[in-house]
Order: sequence, then structure tokens, then C-alpha cells
Amino acid sequence: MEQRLRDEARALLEQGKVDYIVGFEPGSLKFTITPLITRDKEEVERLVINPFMVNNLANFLTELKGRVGIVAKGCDSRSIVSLIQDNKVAREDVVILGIPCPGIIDLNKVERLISKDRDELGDIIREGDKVVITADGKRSEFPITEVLYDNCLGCELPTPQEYDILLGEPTLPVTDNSTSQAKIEQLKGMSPQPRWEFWNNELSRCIRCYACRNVCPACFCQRCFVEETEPQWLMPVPRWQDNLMFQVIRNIHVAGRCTDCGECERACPVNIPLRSLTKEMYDIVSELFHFKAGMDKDAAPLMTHYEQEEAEDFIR
Amino acid sequence: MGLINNSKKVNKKDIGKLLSQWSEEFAVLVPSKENGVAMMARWDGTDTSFLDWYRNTVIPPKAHFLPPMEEMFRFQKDKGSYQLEQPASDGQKQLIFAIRPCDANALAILDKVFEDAYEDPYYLSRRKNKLLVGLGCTHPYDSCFCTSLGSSPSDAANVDLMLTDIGDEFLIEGVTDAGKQLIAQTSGLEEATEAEDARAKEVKEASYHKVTRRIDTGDIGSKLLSCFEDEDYWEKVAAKCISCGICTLLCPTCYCFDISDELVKQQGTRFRCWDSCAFPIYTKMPMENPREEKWRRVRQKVCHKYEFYPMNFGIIACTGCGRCIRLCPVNWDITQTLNSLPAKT
Amino acid sequence: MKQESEWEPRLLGFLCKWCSYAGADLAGTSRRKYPANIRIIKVPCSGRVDPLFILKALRLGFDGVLVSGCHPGECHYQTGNYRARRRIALTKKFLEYMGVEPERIQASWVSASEGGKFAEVVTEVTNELKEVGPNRLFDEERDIYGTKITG
Amino acid sequence: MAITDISHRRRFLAQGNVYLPHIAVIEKIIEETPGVRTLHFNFKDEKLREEFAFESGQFGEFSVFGIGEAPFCISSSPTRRDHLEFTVQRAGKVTNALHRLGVGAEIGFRGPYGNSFPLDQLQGKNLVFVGGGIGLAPLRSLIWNVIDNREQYQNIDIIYGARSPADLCFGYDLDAWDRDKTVNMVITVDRGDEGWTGRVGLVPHVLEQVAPATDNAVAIVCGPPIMIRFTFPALAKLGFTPEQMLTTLEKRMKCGIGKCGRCNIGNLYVCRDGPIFTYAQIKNFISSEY
Repeated sequence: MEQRLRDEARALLEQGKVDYIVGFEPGSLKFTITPLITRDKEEVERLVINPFMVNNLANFLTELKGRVGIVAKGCDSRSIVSLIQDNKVAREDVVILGIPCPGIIDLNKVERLISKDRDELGDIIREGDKVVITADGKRSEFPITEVLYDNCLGCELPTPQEYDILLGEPTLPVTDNSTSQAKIEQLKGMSPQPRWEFWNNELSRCIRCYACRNVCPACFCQRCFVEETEPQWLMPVPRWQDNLMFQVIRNIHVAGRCTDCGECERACPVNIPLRSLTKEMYDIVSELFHFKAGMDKDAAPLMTHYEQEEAEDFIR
Repeated sequence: MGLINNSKKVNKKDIGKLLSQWSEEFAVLVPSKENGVAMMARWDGTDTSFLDWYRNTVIPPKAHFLPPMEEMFRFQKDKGSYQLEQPASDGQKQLIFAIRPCDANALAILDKVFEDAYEDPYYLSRRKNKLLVGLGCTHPYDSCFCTSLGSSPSDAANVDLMLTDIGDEFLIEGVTDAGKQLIAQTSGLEEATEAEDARAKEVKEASYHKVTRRIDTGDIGSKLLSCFEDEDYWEKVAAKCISCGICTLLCPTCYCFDISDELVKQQGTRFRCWDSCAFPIYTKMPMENPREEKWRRVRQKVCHKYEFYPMNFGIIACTGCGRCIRLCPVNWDITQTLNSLPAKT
Repeated sequence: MKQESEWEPRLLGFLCKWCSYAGADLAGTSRRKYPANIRIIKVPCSGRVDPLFILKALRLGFDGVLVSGCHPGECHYQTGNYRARRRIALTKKFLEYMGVEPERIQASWVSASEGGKFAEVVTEVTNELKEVGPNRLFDEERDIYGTKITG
Repeated sequence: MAITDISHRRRFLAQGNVYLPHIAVIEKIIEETPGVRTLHFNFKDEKLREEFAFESGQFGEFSVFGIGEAPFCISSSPTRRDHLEFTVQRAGKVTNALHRLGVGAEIGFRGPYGNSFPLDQLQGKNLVFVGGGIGLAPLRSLIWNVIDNREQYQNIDIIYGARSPADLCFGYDLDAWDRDKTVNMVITVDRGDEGWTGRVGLVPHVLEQVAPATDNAVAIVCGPPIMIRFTFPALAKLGFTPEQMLTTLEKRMKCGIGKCGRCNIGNLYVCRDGPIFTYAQIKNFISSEY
């Protein structure tokens, strides 16, 4: 599959069908992947497909000028579709190299399982529904559901629906909905006061690096509201109150665009459980408006649209 | 340089007692985890489990010298007139336990900036008030590259006293006068034997070789100068950067900050907080922005550390702690950039 | 510190100038009594109300926010109130999930002729806010990185 | 005739925390153009009013409390010390707030910061001032300084331009310099209007037409970045060496004292090493960083 990807990517560049190839290449640290953004047909030989390819590459589409051949997992393809809906990207300017995705391995979960840091591990190999981890010469086996990202365990579309070239056969997700929703359900079980305290405690760690916003393909504003000075909506200082306002508004802004790719939570250097916000917003959007982001490129964006009869019950 | 002949030791089991003793004089900060995020935090008086997991913190200890945010002063408006009020100091002496050599070296880099020309009272008062107890690394990360920057996992250049892990015990060496004095005042420390001194030397030697990531810093400033205008190179290097602030905000040597005001009902506060050259708004002026494009900001980050700061202060503003590599969401690796600078044309 | 019994909720109303604002006016001119707890900001349309306004009002200490616009189908700009409905629904649900009492975010459709309804809405909302109590959402100070220790 | 050392700085250090502003009061406001005003101010503290000292070219960090701080050069001359002046173009949060203030309002001032024009090296020389728009503000401090010590300097050329006649700042000064027989004053606008009878043309072009002699001369340039970028080549064409060109730069600055990081051009910080630079100092970086 990897070789076919490289061949397709090379052909796209050679035939002038795209200006850039955006894919994954091995990163500089163990088990790490890094985006490869290139115009060089030799460099496409570095492209890889593996169970660690976390990044949602759709994020780069809004800044690259020209036509782009892009490697996309299920969730990434939905982000691309969402960008098409928002007229941020023209369908004819992207060549989607779709990858049926059986789920991505969460290295934090692996580290917790083995009680070792990633650079101390020998190998992590996926074998179907199992994962085999070696460390200090010791081999341990776990069900794959124990190491996949929470959002992967709730995946609704592992195989891109929108693609130009599909690399491999459509796949079924390995899901575990109760694990995927565990944190959110736990929060919902709490009464409002402790729930609020939970969030203001979590968000007090935020250092306002904006990685959550900057890895997010749905956060494509040229200028973010946090940077507005007249009026200044919130302070640039990382106080929990301002951090919380930022997250709430960010979530409202990406409602209907967020595909639950989980990148915000993964990128966060201070482990704020951001997916417990984005996924809940995803579910609210789905429940209230029967809308799921990035499923249909011809659908109107959530917030530009309305139905005559919907979500009335709270209005007096 | 420790006093090789005069070193002490403490059994790891007795670290709690040692910290308790120090807590009588100091507010002791130790490696802690807050929802999995390692940082230096006030010791709770009992927990020494960090000895099992601690390699380095995510939040660099600079946070205790240049905090993520701080109040510079408050102001009150009364009939159109302003009264300014500075935050009071609690005068509490602090001790940071188990700071890594890279992070201690980073403070020496910050010192030069905050002592330069005009003294920064906030940083310097915190700095003067803290004792640094270093702990040499025995398990450096694969992202660490301190040995390329004239340092090592056992570098004691910028700590007050230095601990070396020699198995069941830590060897303790006084470095500064304050460190030696603390050792002299501390009861319950045993003299280290010659064999233990020798063991410590071996550990230090071995740890040096555990750092495998390398960069070539020879001539790095002039290499950067010669490719400063190479837009194609910087554009390519910057392509995958997402312009978040992780690598800079969590860098132990990055010191950029922002200043901002808040006024609520005649009561105002002037804050300062971490800022980052990765953000477009950082240099934005109303009419124009000299670093609007991403590649200019990436170039600034690299050149500041390896070209501009050394021009001003004589040393490279990076200690090789590797946080920027470990924490980057897209694995943007500064060592790869530095090792791939285009040759002079 | 005020006694709890003396406490009166502060409500911020964003009223569409074409309908609810006129409705509020009518309530006033026709001497309909309603609580003085509401402060009113006139907006060109309920669709102008950004979720940021709602959040900022709560951040500034208002105990509740009321967005009021034209009845469905009667928007001066055709669709503004439908869009507002989506936004407010999301904001309310999401903030509720985070732990904000849902009573603090309120919405109503009040036409220019419904002075009576406006008075009723403000009365009901004020009573609900009295039940919920003062907004202390943002009061707590946290210092996770120990920055208050100045040394 | 080269300017070699521009590290002149007067450091006025009040006791204590360098970040604490001094309270100052706005005494007078002059509306220069619809978007530009000059504010006259004095310190509230009388002792400070006596002791405060600065040199032409230095700047300060001005606070509107509750809004924030921004850097502006002191646009009045140290030779005229009954009050201080600074000139503000309405552009962002702080400048808008300064445009809302009235006489009697209190502001904060920290400074003076930065280096200053090297008077000792300018003495005995022909001076060519090239200014654009509000960029005349820092030059104005020096021009009055020089005129007040006229015998110490040789020829003075002032070439000043703005986008339109309505954008010309310091009309009262322009008149005074125009009347001064010892000063050669040239005013130009990018686009004239019905009442305009003067020169029309961009500052760098007019500079080339005026063609001041380079012998024993120093050119001092300040204006918007775009004007500065085109003025250096124009001066070079006339034969000025990089060491004969001085400029004063503006960047986003927060601290004013070389710490907050954002105002660098290469290794030089505009607040700490500038704002006055010779072209020789910054030519390596200016094309891409300014």
C-alpha cells in the first residue's frame, strides 16, 4: 500500500496534476510521524502509512497555494469535505489519496500500559485486533482497543467517503463506544458545580500556546477573536477564566466543522481533555440539527443554514 | 565542578527526610504531576515517588522565575487620578529540588537578558531567592542534545549543589558557596567513600554517552547569517510548522513576554505573560507586520537562539533540553534544521 | 458584602430593535410592571448576538442573559432569528455541559405589540435567576503554576 | 564624516521598579491632522519634573491605564523644557485611547529609553533631514535642538513629505523653519489638492531632485517603513555612504528595555540598541525584516 501511495504521488507530481504532495514521513523520534509537504517527486519516496499517523493534514490545505495531493484518513477526509463546504478549498484543487484507517495508536495510552516512556519502548506492532509491545526484551500483548485513541474508538467513517484514489480496501473501524465516551459520560454524571470546577481546574493549566487551534483544520480564521483588541474580548494572559472563554468560543466556532479527529487534545502539551469538549459539541450538533461535519460536500455549512422547525423548546 | 574529595551522600529512602529538613527553611519545589503534566510544584511533605518517574518536566522551571503570567502592579482610579501598587513579596526562600542541568543552564541564559541594561525586578528577585539542587540525568530522552552545546547530563555549572544517582544513593556535591553552606547545615548526610566518588564519575561518563542526538554548532552563527536571505530554504523548513507556541513557551531559554492591562470598575491590573515569536500578532503593528509570513517567524526562532543571542551575549540560547522536539505536535525538529543548513553559496 | 436576601439578579437583555425592543418600549408606555433587574442592549437583530456577547456578559458578572428577537417568520432580515436560534441553542447546551446553569441563558420571541409578553418574560426569568442564585462562575482564583509566590 | 558610535543613551533611572510608570498629566492637545495629535504633558511629581532629562531621539512607553502601553518618541526638544510632547497617530488600541483623552487626563510614562542622535558627531556637519508623515516627530526634536544651537552646525536641509496636504504634520513648525533663512525647507506631497501650490512627488524622488551635497554631510531619515526602504537607495545614489545615513525605527515594543523580544532586526533590538541606527548597522537585515 505504501509503495502504491508513493507511485501515485509521484505520478501526480510528474503529470502536473498537483503542485504539492502532503503526506506522512517518519518523524525524528521513535514511533513519531511528521507531515511531509513537498513539490519534489524524489521526496515522495519518504511517504509512509502506519498506525502512528496522527496529524490531520487537511490543516495545511488552507495555507498551500496551488493544487494539493493529500493523504487522508477517514476523519481527515471529512475535514477536507468540511473545508469544501466552507469554500475554503475547491474540490478540483485537491486530489484525495484516501486511506482506510483501522485506528491510530495513542502513545500516551501505551506509555501508561507499560509504565515506560515512548523512547524506552522496543517496538509497537499491530497484529489485527491485537497490539504487541516489546520493552526491555519483554513482549506484551493487548487488545488493540486498549491503545487506540478515544476518538478512533468512536470512529464513524474509517474509510474516506470522498476520495480520488483509495489506497486499500474499505475497512471497518475497531470501535468501543463506551471507552470512547467514558470521560464525557463521567462528566455528565456529575452535578453542574463540580463539572464547572472540573473544567476551570483543567483549563487553569492552559498556557495559551494555541496548539489546539493551530492543528485544527476547522480553525481557519485569518485572525482569531482572541487577538482582537477593539473590542478586546478576553485577555491574552493564561488565566483560567480567559482560557475557558477561549475554549468555549472556539468550540462554538468549529461546531459543525469538527469531525472528532482528536488533534486538539493530542496536541495539547498540558493534557487538557479537549476532546471531551469537542466531542460533546459534535454530539449536540448531531442531536439538535441532525448534522455531522464533513459528510456531504454539497451540504450547506451548519451555521449558515436553518430549518423552520428546530430547537425551539428553550425559547419563551 | 564539585568538590570531589568532600562529597556527601544520601540514601534514596531518606530523600523524604532530607526534603522535610530543607522545608523548614525553604519552600521546596519538587517534580510533580498535575494530570500527567510534569512540573515543579510545592512538595506535599511526603511524596517522593517522583524518583521513579522523573526524567524532566514538561513545564520548564523557568515558570518559577518568569511565570506564565504575573501581576506587575495594580492601579486604582480615584477621581481621575491613579495610584499604583506593587505586589508584595512574601520573602519566602525557595529551593528547587532535582532541577536538570539543561534547565539550570537555561536560567543563566535568562539572567543575561534580565540583568542587561535595565534590571528586571520581577525575575531577579525570584532568582535571588532560590537555591537550585541539580540532579544529573541517567536516562536522557532521545530528544536530548545537551552534549552538543558544551554541556552534559551531569553539568553542574549553574546549580548550587549537585546530586548524582549512584544506585541506592545520591552523591551530593556542593557547587556554590550557598550550596556548600546548605550541605554543611544539613544533618544526616554521610561522607561519600572513594569508591562512591569513583562510581559517580562513571555514572557521569556513561550518561554523557547516552545522549545520542547531535548538532554541529561550529560556525553555526555565520552559517545562519549566510542563509538568512535564503527564502526557499526557510519556506521549505517552515512548511509543516503550525505556528503554535509550544516550542517557545515551553522552552527554558525563551523569555519573550507580553504586557497587558485590565480595568474592571476602577480597579486595574497590569499583567505580563509569556509570548511567542511563533505568533503572527507578536510583531504586528497597525499598518504592517515584519513577520507576517510563517517562514520569517521560524527563521527568527532559530536565528535568535543560534545567531542573534550569541552575537549579543556570547553563548547559544539553547541548552539542548529537547522539549521543543518532544512536545511539537508535528515533530518540527530544530536539530534537523540546524544540521541541514545550506552550505555557503 | 451584601446579605444574600438583599441580592437582586442582574439580567442583560439583547433586544432586537424591530420587535423585542419595541415590545419593551410598549411595556413601559403601557405601564406594564416588570422587574428592574434587566439592562437592555439594543441590537439590530437577534442574529447579531454573538455567543461571545453571552459569555462575556457572564464573565462580567451578569447573572443571566436574555436574547429576544422576532417570532419565527417575522425577522426584518428574513432569517436572522433562525440563525440566532441555532447559535443560542448550541451555546446554551454546551455551557450547560460545562456546568453553567441553563437558567442563565434565556431566549424569547417578543413582537413589537407584545408588551405584556415582554413583562412576563422578564418577570419569569428574574424569578428563575433568583432561584439559581448569584453568578459566581468566574470568581475563583487559581494558581496552578505557583505564580503568586513571589519570593 | 562617518557616524561610528551611536550608543549614546541617557539613562534616567528613578528608584525602584523600572516597569512602574510615572504619572503624567496632559496639558495641551494639538490636532495635527484628522488622525494625528500631539500631546503636551508634564509629570505630576514636581521633583521628577525638575530632574527628568532626555535627549533627542529617545522614546518612552506611554500608558493609558486599563488599555495598555505603547512606545512613542519624545517629539519635543530637550532645549525647550517647560513641558514634554509626543505625537500619536490613531491606529490601534492604545493610540485610539490616547485620541479619546482630554486635557487634564492622567497617563503613565516610563523612560526615556533607547539611544539618541549623536549630537557630538553631528556638530560641524551639514545635516539633511528626510521625513515622511508622522515620521517628522523624532526628527523635530533634533531639528529644534540643532536650531537652538545653530552656530554649532553647518547647512540644514529639511525634506518633508506626506500623502496629501491634509496629512502634513507640525504645520506651525514647518512655517517656522520655512521662515528661517538658515534652513532650506522643502515640502512635498504625494498627491496635491485644489489649494496646493507646492511641490508634488514622493519623498525619495524629491530628495534626488534636491540632491543635497554629500560632503561633510549626514542624512537623518524617518518615516513609514516603505519610505525608509526607498530613501536609503536614493541617498546611496547621491553618494551618501551607509555610515552617513541615520534613521530612527519603529517596531512593536512592549517593554522598551530589550527584554520582551519582539523589536529585533537581526541581533539589534530597536528599543535597546536603537531606535537610532546607521544604515551600515542594519543593512544586512533591513530588506527582509523591516
